[in-house]
Amino acid sequence: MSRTLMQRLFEPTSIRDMAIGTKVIVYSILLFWTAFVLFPIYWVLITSFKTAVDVNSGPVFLPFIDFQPSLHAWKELFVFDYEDTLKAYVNSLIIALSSTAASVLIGSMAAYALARFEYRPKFGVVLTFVLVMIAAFYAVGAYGVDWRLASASGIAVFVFLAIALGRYFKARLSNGDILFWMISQRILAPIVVVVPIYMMFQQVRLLDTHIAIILTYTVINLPIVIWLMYDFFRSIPIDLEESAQLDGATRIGVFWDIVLPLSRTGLAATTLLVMILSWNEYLLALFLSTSRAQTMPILVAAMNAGERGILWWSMSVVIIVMIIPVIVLAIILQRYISKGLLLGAVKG
Amino acid sequence: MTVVLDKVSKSFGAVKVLHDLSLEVQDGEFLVLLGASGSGKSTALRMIAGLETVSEGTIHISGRDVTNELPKNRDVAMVFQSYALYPHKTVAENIGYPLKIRRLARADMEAQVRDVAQQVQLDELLDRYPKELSGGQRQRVALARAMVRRPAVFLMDEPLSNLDAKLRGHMRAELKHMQHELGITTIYVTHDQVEAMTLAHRVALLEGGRLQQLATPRAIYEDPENLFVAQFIGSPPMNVAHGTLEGGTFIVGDDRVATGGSETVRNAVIGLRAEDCRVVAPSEGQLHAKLFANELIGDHTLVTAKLGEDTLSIKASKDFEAGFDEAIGIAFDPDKIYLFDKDTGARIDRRG
Amino acid sequence: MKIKSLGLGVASALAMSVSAQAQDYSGVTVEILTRPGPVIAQRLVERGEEFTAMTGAEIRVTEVPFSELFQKILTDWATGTNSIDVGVFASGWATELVDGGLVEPLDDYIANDDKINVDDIAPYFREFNQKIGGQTYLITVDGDFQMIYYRQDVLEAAGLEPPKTWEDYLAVAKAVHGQDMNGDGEGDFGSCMFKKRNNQSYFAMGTIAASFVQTKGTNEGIFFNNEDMTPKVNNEAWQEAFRIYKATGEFGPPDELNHDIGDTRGLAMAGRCALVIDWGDIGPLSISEDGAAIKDKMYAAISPGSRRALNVDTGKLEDCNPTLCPNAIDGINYSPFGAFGGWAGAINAKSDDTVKQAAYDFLSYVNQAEQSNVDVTIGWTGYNPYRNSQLESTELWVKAGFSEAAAQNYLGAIKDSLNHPNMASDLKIPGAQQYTGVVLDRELARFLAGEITAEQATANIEEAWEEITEDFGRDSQKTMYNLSLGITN
Amino acid sequence: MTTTDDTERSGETRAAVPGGGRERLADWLDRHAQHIFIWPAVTMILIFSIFPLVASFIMALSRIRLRGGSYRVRFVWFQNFEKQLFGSEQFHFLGTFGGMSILGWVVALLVTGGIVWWVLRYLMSGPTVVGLVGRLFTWGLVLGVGWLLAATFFSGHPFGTLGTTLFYVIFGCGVQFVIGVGLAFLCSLPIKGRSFFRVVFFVPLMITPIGVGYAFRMMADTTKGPFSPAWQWLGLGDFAWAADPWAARFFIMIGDSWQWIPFIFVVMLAALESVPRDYVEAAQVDGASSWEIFKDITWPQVVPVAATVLLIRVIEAFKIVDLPNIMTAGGPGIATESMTLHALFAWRSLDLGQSAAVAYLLLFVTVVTCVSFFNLVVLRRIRA
Repeated sequence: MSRTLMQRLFEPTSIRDMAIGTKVIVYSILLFWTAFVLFPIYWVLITSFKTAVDVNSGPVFLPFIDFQPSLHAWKELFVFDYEDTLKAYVNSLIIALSSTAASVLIGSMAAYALARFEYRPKFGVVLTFVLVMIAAFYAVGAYGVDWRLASASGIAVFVFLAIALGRYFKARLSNGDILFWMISQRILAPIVVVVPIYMMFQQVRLLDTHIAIILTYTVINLPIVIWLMYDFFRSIPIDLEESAQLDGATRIGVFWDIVLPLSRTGLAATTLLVMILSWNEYLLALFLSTSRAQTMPILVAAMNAGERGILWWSMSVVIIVMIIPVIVLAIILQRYISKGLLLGAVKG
Repeated sequence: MTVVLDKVSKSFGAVKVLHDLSLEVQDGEFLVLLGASGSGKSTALRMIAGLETVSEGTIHISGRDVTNELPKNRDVAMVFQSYALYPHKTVAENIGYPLKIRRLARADMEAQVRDVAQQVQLDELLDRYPKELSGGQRQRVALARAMVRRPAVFLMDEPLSNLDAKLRGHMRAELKHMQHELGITTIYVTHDQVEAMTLAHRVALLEGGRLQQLATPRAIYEDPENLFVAQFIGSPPMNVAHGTLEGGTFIVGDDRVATGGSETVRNAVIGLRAEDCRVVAPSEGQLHAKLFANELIGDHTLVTAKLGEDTLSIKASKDFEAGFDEAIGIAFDPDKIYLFDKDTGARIDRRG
Repeated sequence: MKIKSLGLGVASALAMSVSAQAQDYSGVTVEILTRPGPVIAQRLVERGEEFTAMTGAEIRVTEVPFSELFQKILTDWATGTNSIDVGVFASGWATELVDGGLVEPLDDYIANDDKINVDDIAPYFREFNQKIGGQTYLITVDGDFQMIYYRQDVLEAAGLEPPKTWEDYLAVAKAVHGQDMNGDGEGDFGSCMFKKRNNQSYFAMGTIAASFVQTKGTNEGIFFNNEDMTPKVNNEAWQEAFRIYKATGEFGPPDELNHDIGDTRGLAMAGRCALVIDWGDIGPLSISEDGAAIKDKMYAAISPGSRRALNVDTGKLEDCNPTLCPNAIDGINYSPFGAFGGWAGAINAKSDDTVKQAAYDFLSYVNQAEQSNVDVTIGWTGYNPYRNSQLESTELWVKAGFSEAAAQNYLGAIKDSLNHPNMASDLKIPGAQQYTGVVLDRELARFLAGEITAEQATANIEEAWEEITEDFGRDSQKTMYNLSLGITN
Repeated sequence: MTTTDDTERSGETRAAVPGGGRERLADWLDRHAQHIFIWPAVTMILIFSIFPLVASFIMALSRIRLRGGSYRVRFVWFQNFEKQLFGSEQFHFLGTFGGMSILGWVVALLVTGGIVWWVLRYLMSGPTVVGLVGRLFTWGLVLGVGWLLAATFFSGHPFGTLGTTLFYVIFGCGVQFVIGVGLAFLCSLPIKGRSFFRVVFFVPLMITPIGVGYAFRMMADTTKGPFSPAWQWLGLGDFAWAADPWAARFFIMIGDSWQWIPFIFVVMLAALESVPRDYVEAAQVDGASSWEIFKDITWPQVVPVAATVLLIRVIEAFKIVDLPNIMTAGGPGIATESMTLHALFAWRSLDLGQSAAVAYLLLFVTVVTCVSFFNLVVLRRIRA
């Protein structure tokens, strides 16, 4: 019985050919999942219209029927507190959009470079660089050497060693190694690097600025962009690019006029994904922003006001308001993504 | 506009794919680089275009050293085998792209695109996208895009090989006519000897990364420099028979053929074009062979005969008839033979 | 929101009256960092607007999640980023900042300030909250210690007395648990106590432990032995406190382990709790719009005491006698816990002088009786009474909405606690967050989850505390601990 | 030809050599395009990823205190790691050890046996040095974790943040993968309302994880959440999921799945739909059953995508922090605390050395797991 059911389920033909029982099963699974997906959203939505009493004295489900919706949370956020809300919203928009643009651009460039140029860095030189960097850190940490001095002399030592020893190194790395290295950066949990990044920005007096968060988000999303775009670029016929070069375009012109337009499906999907990630990021923003650059996720977290309990109603408002830009972007990018969302991207 | 290659070499790592290639292409000349795949002809073309770096040697275009020049500054245009049309641009945008890059005024650009499109009969299709065109139309777009900026040199990389046979013949004629009309120096890569013979002012035949011969189609056919050239050109390929040369007499089996020279070469090869031989009675021929097969082609019969280990093809009259394994004689004019050194491949009898 | 507009109205009215002889700070901006939400922060914003109207100084209040607040301030000041001029945070955190020389001493400012009237501030807050090692570093905006709240109506109906000891507490909770207390037909809870990890459960824990541990007065302290800085935690007193804390869960909401202070207050305000341990906030909250269910029904008392107390030498609990419990009343040792110590403002020592003066003037403005006496009566501000003048008469409170009886009870409980000579002080030494917020909190959570026994928990705490003390340096920690308890020698 | 004059004339204009610095700059850029394209990314990764990584390592070897105006760094070598692995934090990171139960021994021996078999099988199959070194890490990790679970979980003792994190990763990703692929399959069937389902199923991905955490905390509240009447009705009114380690972990998994299944769903749906119909039709003509078609035709074609999407998901799952932080703050006890949360708590108490040490341990586990997965599963699938 179950085997025949399986067979029917996997029948890749029209629904009309499916047995009525199969149809019922398929639709009930899909509808159950729809309910599972939508109910929390519905709950957040109605909570944004509830008062404290409605929330705290047991659950109520239907506006106008078992509770009287109130706009107080919306008013509070958009009328009384609109400055703070607006500030965080604008911050989030600036940060998410700029970092998305930057990482898609820089990441695409790197992915293109890896797909089209050949790199053969010497393993020994790379190793030297890492060792010199560790030594410089040790000097700063253990002996209190000024970091500017340490990094300047570090670079000098590295350049000297690279020139002096370079020709003795034989082993070379390839594009594949570089690609793997870049993509593997995504494995890094932000918690590993966030404290040094914090200290770095603090040293250059950039804490709590947009630029600090934008730079950081750009970097954490670079691996994703490189990962997703690399295959897209490889699939573009190289003739097109050579032809454009002969037509007189520079490499950058080729990239801009030919390569990017031809990968817009991938670009659109990547952009959407990266945008979602940076728009929603919390941990890094928590470390790197204090007041001026505070973003929306921090504002959501701040709705947990401790002594007075979580302001569920205000928090719900913020959650809802936070979805809007993502949806707008998704709609804008929709026509490029169509049904190929994220595919090709991860094709391997 | 001349193109001069001076001892150009190319290595990929330890592998040398082009050895000291020297060429001089005259202004307005149509030069075909002919060779089998892997012969280095495409590499040579891409080096002229600047798509590959030059390992050794220099390249001059119009007297200017462009060895290390960027492709875009070489003033060359290229037509690719795949046509390399930009799928996201219309025909007009494709053709106009080189002009757009040069920041031409929009009005000028449009006018020139229309002119060129007219020349290649594309003026009805300017608003279409490449995917909406037939193969031949795409080919014209690629040509038009190369023509629109009147480059010093046209480079063509097997531009006809993606077309079906009938269209290919038609396009070949058009191409030849157009090149004549425009008078632009053209370097054309192909593996098809018919294309090479029909299109070229001169053919450069490459093999194994080495230039085998550079000459007019007629010369290359009638006066091949070595065994490879002789066998590469012509359909069917030149017949060869292995033997020895003793004081100007070529000995193969029991046959002795006087060659008019006086060389002695232990491993020698005699070459004969199929159309230069005649099938005669065994007693009348200079060479004696066994008939292997005969095929009626239409205007003639192609006779295949066995001479020892070697196989010879001979064009006979369409009325020729004979049985299998019958002994036949092969007669030829002694002036029409070619002699090669089997070990070096060099021509022996070419003394002029 | 209604309460906010009310607040603004009050604020602007007051602004008119005090704007007479203010200094001109045009162009000066004071950056304040504090916790988020209406609590604490919102009132600072409103008072800031008034202050701007008066002096021209711009007051910018930034809010970060509570759990990140201290790190933000410490790193900002310690690393020299100095984007913050004033931190408004728990007074207990200040020691570490003062230790690093990061906080501006305020005695000189106070000496030149004729309006702050520090003598009006209750002694505990004046001496222990605002001062570190005898120097004033902080300006209190909120007085914090924990009390017990009980549903007068529920207890009366059941014929029960408000609990005096923790045994009573459990008995009362048991007796009324499951009754419907807010008339919605559902059973409600005998006791509500926040127990969520990484929130503030260790404060409630301190309140329970204090009455078992500390008997000899505020100077004794409940966390460490002030002779040699050994932890005073691996003993029967703390273990008993652990068990009581867990036992209250039987009469609480089922998922109490996941309730933070906010959840507990939400339940209390919805009228679902008979007994609650909390700061002074519940009183004013009960007269707010959301507190309708408990208005004039939630009474307060000094937090429960104990008939047994710790013998420090043996580590055992012994019955109280006059030697062991010199401060006991009727044989019961009370020790109200100054949990958290209250919100207070500290000024960055590295800020510009003008900014510092403006910052001080602003903190003083918020602290002054004229402002604070209004603020402490409004529940949502999170400000609790800390001035004598706020406790002397019920007039303010009745005006704010209390019934006379409720006001008297509320103020009585506060006075009982505040004037108690055995009030227990919160831990105020460098690393306090690590000692309590991390180690104590974590072991408590594991104990509540049933992973370990009370004995294991206290032993783990002792070990981890010793490690932290070694880390920070035993001698300096001992000095700081003694200073925080007002012992100077 | 009339046009010849035109082209001739404009040809001259075009042939004119454009001079000036601008053109030289463009040429310079073009010649160095190889470097210009890649160096922004390399530089940024070096500064914001590699540099902090090294700094973090130094921190993990130190005690750091913030004092007025500066950091005070004291090197303690591996003390921080020692504390986590053998010292007073052992229960927190690894778990509480006690006597091994019989079940524990069985599991331990099974794991050991499995590894031995794996090692032998690999050694028989012609090993390479790189392959061997890489696998040594994998074997070490599997063996270590296996024994750890045998000594804690299977012996009835609570495990630490390492075990919790691995639970989130292995169990969470597994469930999400199965459901995600299943839903994608259902939506790839030609049924009515497909586009509706695919839009709806995508929505959770757009919601900020922090918001998801709070929303699910609301959902799961047994006194005021939407399901509290159901709880009461089922007689579970006194059941507290937040007090039970496994229930708490389970609830966090539900929230995490709600958010991340859409990701797997979307990618797999695209993959399933891109399988050419010809193959399926050809197989149908050959008389294959539907199940065989899915098993032999469709699935093998989407396996590379499936392996990659699972890898991406695993990488992200190791970083889980928002949900446990918000829903339970790591409680009850330390039952739901992930390693990132562990490190975050240490940072909150300004114990930077410990924080970095935990972060590094997380990095180690993540890298070994992901690289093993990539080399042993993804690459193999892609090559196959």
